[in-house]
Amino acid sequence: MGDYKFAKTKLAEVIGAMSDYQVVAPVESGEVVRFAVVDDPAKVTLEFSNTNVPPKELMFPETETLFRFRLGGTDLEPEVPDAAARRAVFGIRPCDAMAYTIVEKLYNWDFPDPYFNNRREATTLVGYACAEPCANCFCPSLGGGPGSEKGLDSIAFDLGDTMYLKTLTDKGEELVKALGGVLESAGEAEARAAAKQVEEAEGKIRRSIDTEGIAEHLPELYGHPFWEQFSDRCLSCGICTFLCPTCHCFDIQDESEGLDARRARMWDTCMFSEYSLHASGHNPRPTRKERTCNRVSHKYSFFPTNFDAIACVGCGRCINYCPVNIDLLDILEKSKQADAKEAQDA
Amino acid sequence: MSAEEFEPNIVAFLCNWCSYAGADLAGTSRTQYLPNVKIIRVMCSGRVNPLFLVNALQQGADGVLISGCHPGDCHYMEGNYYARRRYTLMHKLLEHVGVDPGRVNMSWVSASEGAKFKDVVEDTVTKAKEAGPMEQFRRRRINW
Amino acid sequence: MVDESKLREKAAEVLAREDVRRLIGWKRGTYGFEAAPCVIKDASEAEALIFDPTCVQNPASFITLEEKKPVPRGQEADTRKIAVMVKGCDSRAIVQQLVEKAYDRDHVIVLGIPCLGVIDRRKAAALFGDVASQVSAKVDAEKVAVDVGGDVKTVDRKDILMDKCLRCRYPNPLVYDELLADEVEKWAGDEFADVGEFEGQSPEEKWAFWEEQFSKCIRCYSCRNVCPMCYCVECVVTKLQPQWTRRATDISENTVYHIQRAWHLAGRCIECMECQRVCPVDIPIMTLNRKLTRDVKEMFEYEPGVDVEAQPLLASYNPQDPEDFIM
Amino acid sequence: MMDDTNPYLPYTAKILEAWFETPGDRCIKTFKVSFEDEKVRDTWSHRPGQCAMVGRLGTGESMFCISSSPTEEGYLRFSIMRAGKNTAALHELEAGDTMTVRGPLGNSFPVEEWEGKNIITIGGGIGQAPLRPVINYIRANKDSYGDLTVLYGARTSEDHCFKGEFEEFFSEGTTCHLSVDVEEEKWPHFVGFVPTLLMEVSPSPDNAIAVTCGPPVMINFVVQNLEKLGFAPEQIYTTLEERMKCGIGKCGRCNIGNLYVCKDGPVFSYATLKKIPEAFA
Repeated sequence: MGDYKFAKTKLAEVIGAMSDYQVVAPVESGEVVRFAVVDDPAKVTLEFSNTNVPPKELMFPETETLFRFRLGGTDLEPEVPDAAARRAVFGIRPCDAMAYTIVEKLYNWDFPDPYFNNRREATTLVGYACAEPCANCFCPSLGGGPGSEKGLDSIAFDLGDTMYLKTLTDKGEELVKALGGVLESAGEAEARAAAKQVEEAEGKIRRSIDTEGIAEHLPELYGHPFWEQFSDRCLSCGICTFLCPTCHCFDIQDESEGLDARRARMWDTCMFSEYSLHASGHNPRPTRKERTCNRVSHKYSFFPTNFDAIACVGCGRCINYCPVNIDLLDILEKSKQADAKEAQDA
Repeated sequence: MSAEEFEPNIVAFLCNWCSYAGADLAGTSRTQYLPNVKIIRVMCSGRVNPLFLVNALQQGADGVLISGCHPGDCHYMEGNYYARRRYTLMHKLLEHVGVDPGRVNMSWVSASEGAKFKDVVEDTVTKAKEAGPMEQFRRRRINW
Repeated sequence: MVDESKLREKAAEVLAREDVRRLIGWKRGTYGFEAAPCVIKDASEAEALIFDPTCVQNPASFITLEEKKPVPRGQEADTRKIAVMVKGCDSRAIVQQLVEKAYDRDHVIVLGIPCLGVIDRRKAAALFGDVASQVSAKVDAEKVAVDVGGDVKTVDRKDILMDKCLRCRYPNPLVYDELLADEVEKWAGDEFADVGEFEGQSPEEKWAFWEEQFSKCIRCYSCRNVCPMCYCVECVVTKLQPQWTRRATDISENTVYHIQRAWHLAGRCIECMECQRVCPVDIPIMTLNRKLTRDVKEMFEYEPGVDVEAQPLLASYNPQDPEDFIM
Repeated sequence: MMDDTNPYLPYTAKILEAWFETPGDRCIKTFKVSFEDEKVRDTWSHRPGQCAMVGRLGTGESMFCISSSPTEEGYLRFSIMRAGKNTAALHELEAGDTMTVRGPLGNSFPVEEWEGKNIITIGGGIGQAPLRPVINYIRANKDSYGDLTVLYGARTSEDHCFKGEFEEFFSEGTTCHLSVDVEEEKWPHFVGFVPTLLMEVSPSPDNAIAVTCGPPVMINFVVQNLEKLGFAPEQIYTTLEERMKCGIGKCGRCNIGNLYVCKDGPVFSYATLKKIPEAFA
């Protein structure tokens, strides 16, 4: 596809030129950078390693209405997003974009989910390659990388003074066309510089995991005492899962205002004890041990068994933000040393 | 809506033994108090959970009034003392979040103080009018 | 500073006792400025224990976090003690838990560690960037020495220690069975200047601030769960019958969640600042707690977590309590 | 059958009849419902063991097994125990009211595979609800199956679901063993827990299939006892429940291992569950 570039100083102008689209980009608000609909192109920032809250919320919002109704009535008014609407996401990191390619498998088995699918359909993703990976990035171990193109429609590279933009799909090319003449065409030099930057960035990644055999081994470790060295300090909070770009669990609740009501879904997490609690009081995952085991096993075993893809992109958020240093890679390494026989004894 | 037209919604939690009887007395002695107030009778001001108050503000109240027996007169001996501590603090907390201090009010109204009840309601309404409609964290069907 | 080898020795000795089930302390984290709270069950694991200024977490939180499965018929409940290492601020949590009768005093063995301050990860990131290798540190009354992979840098205390440490009034544990080092001298007082400053704003300014902050909240409840004083079995924010707070994340529900959280800590917050530290979206949660702490102190001359014999603030009263707010 | 474009939209169903099966705090109420939309009513089909999300608009939805057999035409039945918020709201409903139904969901009992075999059902408490469609399906297709043996127990005789139907079984000659957990006056049948009743009856594993459902503890012991009687894991079926929100394998909470109870279940053979350690947690 095409190669383009623009001067970094013209970022606001480029964003402004996307007026045919609803533009979503990283914006600073209350000292944190988060993806938001851009009302003022000047507010868009590229000064972030990655956002605290992943852009999974762009396809799967924290809270979203499924349908509306009147209390006492039976008519349902579905609130399905328009697949034909045009939305451009600028500045998404490759790991977060790759996450969409993983969770969309789940959103499409047996019953396609129109909410996720339509949002995805409506969206053109402009990636933003990483030049400076964080301390806990390990994307190459999971098939991604600082310049990974998976799930993206185009990808931008910060080459110092210029931004180099490479389109990858028709959708990406369409967005460039809609920009009019704001972009210049780029050539070999930029492509080479970008490739070099990606290679250097990959070299800076300090953590990794060999995923070989983990999917088969983890289910054998249910109940194994080794989980306790992590679960004993787990707070049962939702940080690791809410901030995970591939965690997709949700709760559904009905809310009303007067007689107007809606059924909505909102992020939920397997780390809360209420998550699997039956109305009878029985809880199949009664302690943090079972819940920790379930979270890790779901990502690295159950999901790959069902979908042939690990539900992790190596963004490192769960490690970075865990308040008690429960380190996913540490768990996985220790799991390799754990003997399945001891799980049966326990 | 201009300030003159704005008629605030006041939710009043009145204790069964004093303030509710006080409001009743105002009624039977034909002392008219402002109709902005919606009364919820509770057994004691000490029974009022601070969540009642926050929830009222969330669901459309522009001001809240909690009223109980005078100190020393509580039917349950000490319920109003607990309530006093609680709401003195809650008032401070809400103020810190940016809720206008005039929205949270507390008073002691005995069964014989029908006229005082009228004044208390008037004060509460005036303060809520000054504060204007409660918009801050009211449930507004955001993203519905 | 506490001698780590002595700390490990003591831990091993306590764990070897028959009436002790587990010990809560800290070990080195897997990267950067991280320490990890750890629960160890065997004296042989005591070797991993550390104490240095990276040990920010409050081990008292983990006493009540443990979920107990029902005891199978015919078996007896394990009633052995829990040993817990605490800094000065952490010990206040234990005092307050005892005040509230969360457990009996002889349920815990408290190993106290006088502390000169712990590192604020956010301040450290501003100074050192994103550090992958494990960091250790030493602190004294003047400076903090940070060891990043053998490269030792000295930093001014105020540039790297948590704000709570800069105004710490209780560097020495208030409750303990054994003190693992000599008591340190108190270096600061607390004038609540930050609270006063915030109060100086108009309601509109205050709300504008909180609206932006609360909008960020993703309701992961880590501030609630990490809090040593939030140990209710069923929390009112997750209760469904009746449902006070909805699960939806919007400014209304988020605000009410934060008001509730702060309110439930009125007269109970022991200022360990864990809630603010753990927040993944950097909400300055302590601003609310500090306001209440200051007001409780001024209005009721009450300070939570300092006196085991005290009555819980809101479960007691004084007929002479201030009532200038009452009409 | 589900709405093709949006699997989250439920259908409205009118309650034809509703009655209490059992008394008490955790009472069970049975609803006989029919869809309001004629098209749905005409095209609806389900298999024994399948489930549906049943709820009330404004309260929510929960997963319940369809307790009527496909051979019972013109209506669906749900037997619901009052336990939480949603079930309490459903219990308020009476004939003429409407509820929402979204389904059919999940897999079903492989009744065709079982043709020619003796079927033993072992139920406890509300666990009889998912077994009822199997029993009625087999009764309606008597010729294709061997002997049907029904074992059912509850805490007391009052706590028995579908009381009247057992009388029918006795009169039509279907082997039926009932039990109560604790001794009571004038109880002509077995006294003891269901797993004990099973050993007492001790059905032969030859050419047989055992289907069980009940509280998790009961299922555990029943399966152990079936194995003692010589049943192979492939001959034992059970139907599970977990907390569910979406019912279509997305919301995540109902997994046991890599299997989702809502879509890969609720019916599992013991041969499958045996391989998943958390299945009986």
